[in-house]
Amino acid sequence: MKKLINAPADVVTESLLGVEAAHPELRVDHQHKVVVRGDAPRQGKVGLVSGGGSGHEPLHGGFVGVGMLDAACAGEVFTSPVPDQIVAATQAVDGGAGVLHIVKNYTGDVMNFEMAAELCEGTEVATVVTNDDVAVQDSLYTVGRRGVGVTVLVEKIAGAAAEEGRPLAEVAAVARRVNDNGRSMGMALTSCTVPAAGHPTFDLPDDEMELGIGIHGEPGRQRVPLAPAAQIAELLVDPILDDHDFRGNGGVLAFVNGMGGTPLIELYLMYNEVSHLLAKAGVPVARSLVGNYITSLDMAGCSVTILKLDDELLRLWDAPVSTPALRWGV
Amino acid sequence: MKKLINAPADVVTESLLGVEAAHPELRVDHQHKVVVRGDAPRQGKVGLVSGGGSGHEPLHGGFVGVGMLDAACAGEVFTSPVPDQIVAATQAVDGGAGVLHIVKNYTGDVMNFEMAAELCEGTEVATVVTNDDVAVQDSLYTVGRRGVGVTVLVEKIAGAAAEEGRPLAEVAAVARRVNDNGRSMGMALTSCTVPAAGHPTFDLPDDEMELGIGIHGEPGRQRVPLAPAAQIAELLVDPILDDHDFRGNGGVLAFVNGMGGTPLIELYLMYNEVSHLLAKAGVPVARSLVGNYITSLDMAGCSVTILKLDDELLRLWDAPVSTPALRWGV
Amino acid sequence: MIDAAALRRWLVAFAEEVADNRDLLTSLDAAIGDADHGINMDRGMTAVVAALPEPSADAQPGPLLKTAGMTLVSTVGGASGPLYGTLFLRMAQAVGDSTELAPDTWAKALRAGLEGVVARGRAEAGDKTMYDALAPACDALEDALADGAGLADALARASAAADAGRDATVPMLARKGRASYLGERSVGHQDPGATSVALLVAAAARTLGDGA
Amino acid sequence: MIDAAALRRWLVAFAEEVADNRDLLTSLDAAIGDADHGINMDRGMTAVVAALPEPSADAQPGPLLKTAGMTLVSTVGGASGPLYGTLFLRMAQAVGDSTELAPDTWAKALRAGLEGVVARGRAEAGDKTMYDALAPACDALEDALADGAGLADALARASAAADAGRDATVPMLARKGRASYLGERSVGHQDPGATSVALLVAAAARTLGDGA
Ligand SMILES: Nc1ncnc2c1ncn2[C@@H]1O[C@H](COP(=O)(O)OP(=O)(O)O)[C@@H](O)[C@H]1O
Ligand SMILES: Nc1ncnc2c1ncn2[C@@H]1O[C@H](COP(=O)(O)OP(=O)(O)O)[C@@H](O)[C@H]1O
Ligand SMILES: [Mg+2]
Ligand SMILES: [Mg+2]
Ligand SMILES: [Mg+2]
Ligand SMILES: [Mg+2]
Repeated sequence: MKKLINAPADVVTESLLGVEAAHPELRVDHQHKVVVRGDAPRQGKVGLVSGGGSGHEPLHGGFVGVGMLDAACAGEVFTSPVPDQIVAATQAVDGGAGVLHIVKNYTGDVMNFEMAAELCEGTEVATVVTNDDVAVQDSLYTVGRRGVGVTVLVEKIAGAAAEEGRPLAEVAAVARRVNDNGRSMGMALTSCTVPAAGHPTFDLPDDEMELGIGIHGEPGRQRVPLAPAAQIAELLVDPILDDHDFRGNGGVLAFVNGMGGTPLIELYLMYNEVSHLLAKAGVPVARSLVGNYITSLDMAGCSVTILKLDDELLRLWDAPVSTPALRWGV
Repeated sequence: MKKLINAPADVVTESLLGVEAAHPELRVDHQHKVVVRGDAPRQGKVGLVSGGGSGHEPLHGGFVGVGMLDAACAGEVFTSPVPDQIVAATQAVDGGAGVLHIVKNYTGDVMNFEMAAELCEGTEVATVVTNDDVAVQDSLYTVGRRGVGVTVLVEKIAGAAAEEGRPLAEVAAVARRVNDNGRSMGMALTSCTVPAAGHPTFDLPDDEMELGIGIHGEPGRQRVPLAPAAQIAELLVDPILDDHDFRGNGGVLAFVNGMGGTPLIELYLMYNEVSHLLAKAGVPVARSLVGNYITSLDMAGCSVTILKLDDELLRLWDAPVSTPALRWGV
Repeated sequence: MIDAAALRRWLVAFAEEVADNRDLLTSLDAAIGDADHGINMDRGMTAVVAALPEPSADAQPGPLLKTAGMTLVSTVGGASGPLYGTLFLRMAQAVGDSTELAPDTWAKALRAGLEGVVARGRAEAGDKTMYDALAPACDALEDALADGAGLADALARASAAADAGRDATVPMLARKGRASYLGERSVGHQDPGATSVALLVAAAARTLGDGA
Repeated sequence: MIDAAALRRWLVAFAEEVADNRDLLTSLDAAIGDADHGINMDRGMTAVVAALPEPSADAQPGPLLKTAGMTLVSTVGGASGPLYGTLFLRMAQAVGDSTELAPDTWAKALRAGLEGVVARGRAEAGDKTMYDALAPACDALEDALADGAGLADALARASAAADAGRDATVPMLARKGRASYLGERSVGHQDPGATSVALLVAAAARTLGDGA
């Protein structure tokens, strides 16, 4: 394993020390591994709390700031945070208007946030669970789809709604609308290496790739032969377009996300392919996002997220945001 | 080779198509592989042109926009642009106040920009060559140090000076002051793979790392045993502090840069180590930057750049900037 | 009768089993999950052992199980944290403030733990989860005690049932937890949580049997 | 005498040599540079061949060499683009509008090319660059012609000198170009630019020799 780390067990703690040192506008509660907006709690504003396993940076800590999250809980690598952390985060950002928990749909995340919400007496908590991954077949008998790329967009857009001073129910409704109108699909060229494990999670021959992966180094739905970018784009975009009707006047937000080990030159090349496919499908692109935003440690690969916009979602997306990883308008 | 690409020969062209599609506020001259600010040329403003081999993204194309570059020329991967490209970029941004060429000190880059400047009749061209890499011993008989991390800071700070409407000589002087007060040092955990080559540039055993690398997959000055982050930070920071006196009232800008394949969680962990070392050396940090800004394709590793600030440099650093990769205050 | 000291031995033995099988549990999770089950359980059980009060005459089973459950909830995270945590918290509730547990009290407590796991995770038989090892263990334990078996014998049968349940997860198609995302690809792999449950029951058989 | 058709054959032969040795040149550059010299030169010479006018009776050496130089400058980039480009542009200047070149005109043109390389890159003998193959080739060519050797023989000696110069770069410590960043680590590797220059001179020996 080759990583810029000290002891594998200290990776999350030490990385949070770096976040604190680099971002004086944020507070870090090291005991609970929670990153908090420096000015939290904001009286009368709905607080936004998210969190999950570490290893997805900048998600979630990099999205704490004006116009986005109020706090983010960092679990161990790929392991959801524990209820104590979530309770601490919730209390730190409760400005009297309630707190929204944004939770990716993984059994562990859902259960830990659930237990935390039960423990947050005196704070009104609403929960939105993201589940945008079309790689997973949804069914009554399973836990359903994973929450992946759309989570970034939910955090941004719900964050803007909260910043406008809207009440908890409305902020939660906006968040759900984003989740309902967003779909994602990802692929991996290589496995990632969990620091505590010390070796790649899976072996992937040089001429194969994993299709339909999540963000925890899980193998995907299918192992298929390595393909050129144009074909990979089709394998990602087609199931997304099949799953939801994205046509409409508002256009879409097209998001090409890197898994952590894939450089920007490739992500822009992928974005070119994705934009062609959307054009061919008659889906106009109103906004775009290209970069490493929800990652899987050092995995090479990418995911595509498409979000159907309406006037309100577009306005909230464009609203000012100032976080370490997403910043504009302010 | 596992990359999100089509034909290796088309990587740069297709990635620029993606940049164009994702950033309607920029123009792309595909014939010359030049990314230009949408509103260029700005009458009366000094134009800033940079460029170099591709594979360092977001450098340089990702830094085109308000408050930073007016145009960036993309060469083939790791190969400096040719004079035609540089001439086209220079002409596209010449608003009558002259154009500053920001050139990293590599023989190829310097010679191609030199030939281009000779060809730019009718445009006043000034050139600033960055050479901040302390890994390279400077001497009268050699080509001197490489330009690496400080280039990002020169582009930002000189860009802000140009945006203020200052004349070419002043903008060039500011750029030189940044270069003179900045020092960098980098290391690699893995080699990168040039698309046209198809295999890693060098082999690096699992228990070794390269120290004193540049940004083109060149081997470093030394191959040393793999070390924990704390020790790597010392190996990078010590030679920087030995090379320049960074103490002073203005503090420094501390920049931990990823080489492309190293995720943010590790870069923040490195930043923590770097900030400790600076504190120990009595060097106060006024600003920081952590992320993948000047990369070497998919190489895992990082570099550290320290820039000594004064009131003016600090003000120009804080000034609004709006580019794909660096954005604040606007 | 099972007292607090015996329960403590059980948890310590389980912690040792988990530590010894850390890599196995993690690599099982690598195949169909996210390669952290061994790491998670080891972190949690190490914390549990550290949190357990030194053996003392007045120690009680309930508080001891509650400490274990709370510690797991607070240190493990992921799916196994709330699930194992709930298992022990519900056992603690079930034993109340008894100072010694008769075999059938212990069996009832384990059943309550299982019900807690179901309440939290909504797993059903055949979903390829820890349920598939824990439910057969509860059943076998109760059946054995009902048959008049001694505790040692009953626990041995429970452990054998947990092992069989664990093995039976191999051909299952996962419908809960991370493995469910793999669909058909989850078939042919042993569930990590069922594997750690088998260790838990085996540890009980080794440490609680002589309390009969 | 060397006419435009012969020069064209030379450039085509060089392009072939470069294509055949693309991987060698790139891997030499991987050791002490950035692994692109073969790729760069192949891209450039492919463009040069595409840009050369079809052989015709009225083709002139000067414009042909100028096209080659301009094309290299416009397509190669890196260090070798301006350097090889300048080499051919200076050769073009040196031959002016002659329609056929006597051996010593050609030798003078090559010398002018070498001076252009030096003017652009400021390399000196022993810096471990293409200079270290090109300068000995120029010297050997001039000496041979001064000795009264025929063109074929003189070019063969120039080619041998270029090869020897190329080999002599192995023990050198680089002081120019990317290899200089390696300091001591550059010792023990053959310079890629000197290697491509040896191919250039060898191609000349194969294609221009019969023009004597
Ligand atoms: N809904 C559920 N009910 C019961 N057990 C579950 C459920 N979901 C997951 N599990 C168990 O949890 C195990 C995985 O635990 P672990 O790897 O520690 O957590 P995570 O999946 O969050 O990484 C699975 O092997 C499975 O036995
Ligand atoms: N200043 C110089 N003068 C002469 N030749 C040089 C100089 N710098 C570099 N070279 C030659 O250029 C070669 C490298 O070319 P190439 O790899 O194509 O360019 P780059 O170094 O820009 O990647 C070196 O092997 C060396 O022979
Ligand atoms: Mg996990
Ligand atoms: Mg190069
Ligand atoms: Mg797991
Ligand atoms: Mg090179």
